[in-house]
Amino acid sequence: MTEFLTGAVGLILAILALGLVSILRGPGDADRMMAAQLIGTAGIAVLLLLGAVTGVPTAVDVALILALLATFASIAFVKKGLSRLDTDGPG
Amino acid sequence: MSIATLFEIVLAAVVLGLAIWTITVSETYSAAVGFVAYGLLVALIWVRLDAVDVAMTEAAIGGGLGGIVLLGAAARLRESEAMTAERPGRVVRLCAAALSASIAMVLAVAVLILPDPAPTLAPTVISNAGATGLANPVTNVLMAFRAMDTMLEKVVLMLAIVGVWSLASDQAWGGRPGPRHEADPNGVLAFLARLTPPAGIVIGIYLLWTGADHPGGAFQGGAVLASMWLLVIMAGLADTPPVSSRSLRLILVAGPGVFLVVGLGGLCFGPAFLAYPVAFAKPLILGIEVAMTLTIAATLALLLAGAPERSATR
Amino acid sequence: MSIARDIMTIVGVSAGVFFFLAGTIGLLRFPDTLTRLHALTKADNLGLGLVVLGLLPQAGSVRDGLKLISIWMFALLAGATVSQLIARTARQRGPFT
Amino acid sequence: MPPPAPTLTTTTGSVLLVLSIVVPVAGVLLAFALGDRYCRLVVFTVMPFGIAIAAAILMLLPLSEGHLVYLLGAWPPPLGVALRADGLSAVMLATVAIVICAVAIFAATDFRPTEAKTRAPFAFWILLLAIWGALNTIFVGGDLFTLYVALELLTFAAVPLVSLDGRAETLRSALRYLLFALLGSVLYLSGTALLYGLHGTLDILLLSHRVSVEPGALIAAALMTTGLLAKTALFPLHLWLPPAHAGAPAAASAILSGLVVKGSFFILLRLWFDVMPALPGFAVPQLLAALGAGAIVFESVVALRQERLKLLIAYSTLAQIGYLFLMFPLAFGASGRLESGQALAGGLLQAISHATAKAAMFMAVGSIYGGLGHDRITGLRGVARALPLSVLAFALGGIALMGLQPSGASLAKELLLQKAMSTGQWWWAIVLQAGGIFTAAYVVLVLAHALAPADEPIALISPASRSRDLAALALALCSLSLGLMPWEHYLPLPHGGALKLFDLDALSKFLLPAMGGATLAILLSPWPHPLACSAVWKNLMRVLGPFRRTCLGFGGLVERGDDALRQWPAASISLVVVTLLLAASMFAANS
Amino acid sequence: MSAVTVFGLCAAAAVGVGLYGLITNPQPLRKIIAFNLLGSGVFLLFGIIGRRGAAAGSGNDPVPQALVITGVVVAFSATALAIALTLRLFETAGSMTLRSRAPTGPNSDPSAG
Repeated sequence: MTEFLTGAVGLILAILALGLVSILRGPGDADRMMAAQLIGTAGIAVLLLLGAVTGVPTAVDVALILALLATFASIAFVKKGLSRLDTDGPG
Repeated sequence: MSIATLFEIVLAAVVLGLAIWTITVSETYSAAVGFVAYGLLVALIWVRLDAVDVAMTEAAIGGGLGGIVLLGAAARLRESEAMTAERPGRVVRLCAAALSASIAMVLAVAVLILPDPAPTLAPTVISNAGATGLANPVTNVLMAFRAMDTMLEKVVLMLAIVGVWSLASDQAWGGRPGPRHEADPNGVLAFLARLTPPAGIVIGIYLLWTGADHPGGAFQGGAVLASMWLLVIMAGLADTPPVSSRSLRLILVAGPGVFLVVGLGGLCFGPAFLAYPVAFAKPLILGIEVAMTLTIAATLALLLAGAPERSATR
Repeated sequence: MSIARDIMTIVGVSAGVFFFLAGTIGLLRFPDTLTRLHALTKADNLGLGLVVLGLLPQAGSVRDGLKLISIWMFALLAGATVSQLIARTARQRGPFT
Repeated sequence: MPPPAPTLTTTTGSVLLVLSIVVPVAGVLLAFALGDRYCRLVVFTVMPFGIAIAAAILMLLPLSEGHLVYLLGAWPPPLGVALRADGLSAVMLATVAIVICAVAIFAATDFRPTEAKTRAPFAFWILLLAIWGALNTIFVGGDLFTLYVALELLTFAAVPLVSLDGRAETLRSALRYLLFALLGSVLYLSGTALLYGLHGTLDILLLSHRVSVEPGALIAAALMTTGLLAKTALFPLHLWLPPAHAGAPAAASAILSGLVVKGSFFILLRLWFDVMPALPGFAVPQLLAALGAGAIVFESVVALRQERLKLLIAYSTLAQIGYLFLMFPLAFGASGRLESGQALAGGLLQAISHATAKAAMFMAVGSIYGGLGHDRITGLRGVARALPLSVLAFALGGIALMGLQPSGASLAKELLLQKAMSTGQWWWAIVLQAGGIFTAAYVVLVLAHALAPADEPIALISPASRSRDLAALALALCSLSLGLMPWEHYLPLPHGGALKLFDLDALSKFLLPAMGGATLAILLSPWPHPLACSAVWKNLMRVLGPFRRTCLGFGGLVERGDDALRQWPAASISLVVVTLLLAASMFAANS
Repeated sequence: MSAVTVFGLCAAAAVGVGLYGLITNPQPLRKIIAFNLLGSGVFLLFGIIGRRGAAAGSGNDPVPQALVITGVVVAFSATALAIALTLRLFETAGSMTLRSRAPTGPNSDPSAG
């Protein structure tokens, strides 16, 4: 069971990496903004599985924080992106 | 090679790849996004290293809030990128690369040749846990054994606030930090900003509470609360408080203040400064942590909001 | 009993991994931002849900199980709203940025 | 088999160490909570307590065999954190208390909170207290990580002081300062990580019993030393200091130049003399002192070429930081260890003299700047008549640094010279003398301009303030009389070797560098000399002219080299190179 | 290869990468990002060391963990302060370079008097 779960963790991680490559390459900001989304789902999946593998139940709490902060980061991404549209100059 | 090791190598490679991308990418905004991703993923390494307390801190403060403050600055400074100074020449870059690589090598060697069995304080920490009544060893170290560092670090946070505020223009002094956020009150953002904070506040308090016996604590809880507050501010549902507000000032000094008072109590009535009487250790520490969580939440949020920019009345 | 639970885990997690993979392939293959966003949020949230479903039998207590489910619910909610925000940004910029 | 760990208990009266940290920190919190209006009041309330605590520690220390220990939370190291004070800490605590108080009196009018202007006073007074608390923590901290936190506290308090007036130029220097200091602290932190990995403790006393010559410890030492050097602004890691110190308000410059750089220097002393005295071998002290010698030569020449007085003093601070590092090879004893003896005492005395004298000089220059509205050397004529007390304070501070007995600097120089002779390292004796001559050069240069009579009486922008001048003067006098203090209770001085005061020999020791300095000032300063119209000068120039032109050319070259070294990539690359050099020379010495 | 080895190398490499960025990137913001990478590498170093010291039912020595938590908070404050300085510098100066071109103002070769 542990091997299976570890394998799944590794796989999701690899998928996550692949997704990050595609997202970060761009072309626009909107694409990059998805990075936090991706981590908010795949990263949490990795954490949850990792918690099950290593028997660290509190990894779930980290996932909780990750979910919250990833959401927050996404909103910050969007907000900053929008604010740059609204105002021409800096600040 | 076991499958676990394979997983670790993949994780390390992803994190390192992100680090290199963050450094080398040409756009600062992209670098900031990359750093947020890096910070959130480093938390996975910390879980793997069985340091869940740090994983939470790194995800919340290091990657999360730290990344976001970088991102905000990158967005504001984007126009300036075109006129920035030239990159150093190829020789300098090569030289820097070689030297950085040698430092990395030296560090790697130093880590790999550390003695076996490794010295550790874990048994000492755990055998002394009875003195505080808390089961989370990290909280014990932070709040009891090395309480001085924690208290001073709270003062560092406060000084950072003083430093950031001191950058205000004289006219804006005493006013509200950051730009005023306007958002459609019926929009998606406002919806999210009404929906998320209740959950976030519960999680923040949960983290503080569970920190006594399980990973978590004032820092992690405070960071979550801070992000929720900022979310409400960004959605335009609330405004940042003016920095001259007395109650705000009191919240900002509450954490180190209570810490100091309890410490002095230990000096007057107990064996030493920052010593807790065994019978009251747990409530005292929790009391300090509650005050600290409030302070940390307010401090982190205000550090992100920046220097006062608008007069208090507007 | 434990075998049944393990099978459920294996099925759930495998399906989850499959959807993550699908989402990422979508990310790599789809031409523009909006379709990529669509691939990412839908497939990945489903993948996360399946992983959570698969892990539920392994959870030690009801409380842990509830925590898992609430994380997924939260991710769903956040994903739904945030992706809409991102899509709006992308549209404001015009299709080519 | 490691030697048994020393027993650790709290000594009586050591609660003073706690108070020395808690009182300023409580002041910071109080000032912040009470708000803009009351900050200054809080500082002046805290001040007497702070002085009393420092004085009490000074008095208590000899009674408790020279060591005070306090276990925080009653947890003994390695689990807990201990505060420790020895003679070094006690004298530094006292120095800081005195300088802070003088600066506070000096700044009382500049930073008076008024209706229109509350931002700068608010920040200044809080940061002043924070610097006090941070420095006290550095002096009594017994744990390398606590020292790290204190060091960060110091940096966070110092950086906003630089950019208090909000001009773009000062913001830029503050940012540079912050970034470079952060680089330094990360290096320091990585070293502590390695030390913890090796020995499972960061307590200084425990580490001193456990550290042995091993690769990990050598690497940690190299990393930590470089980090601290970056924060101390030792040549060539000095890019941040001149603009930061010259751009800050006068009171802030006095603190930054006099005290803040001494914080990281003190940790360096702890590291080398307490934690790992056996590690450096022969080469590292020589390397450190060579960098110091580089600082003396380079930065003194650059200092003499500055037109602005504040920059001149900032550059001379760099030279004097270099001077502090000359003690390392002199402390290297026959046993192959760094010995806490006469050389250490000399170095620390020099640091104290510099702290007091430099603060006084920056304050005096601040008064001159406030009076004239500028601080160009060429526009100083007649200022001695207009602002006699300010110029007097500057002169006394300068003379104290030049080493007129009984100043602390003269005692320090004497101690270091004796040690250089007794260990046969004559080359450092030469550098020591050169350092004295260069110091004399810039003091003489400034005084020559300031004392020159003006063609017409100069109009002051703002009247001279008696309290400000008196604060500077008191500090300068303090530096001048340091040689009379009973150091033998606190510093490892040879007994019976007290200096003879006021003999002919001492006078010549003062006059010779002064003459040399005057010559250097004429040769290296490119600015029109105040005597330029007189006949004597013309005759002199007829003889010296070609020679002076060569010297000026050389000075220009040095300045250009220094400018190149102060660019960010060059400075950060030098940082890495210094790290690797230190590590390599330690490996070579211990293999 | 154990977790300690893999992540130890990763930590050292992160330090190297961060250092390189800090040296070569001209923009202050990029320097700040690089500093954060460098810092996180050093924190990981602590994590490795704590992991090696796992004992008494604790998977990672709690003392280095506590040190890292303190360090993370300090690094965050530093980041926030540095960014506030950068933004303010941009507002006042309108330029983002850290190069100090002669802080003296006119410092060209004055004619010898």
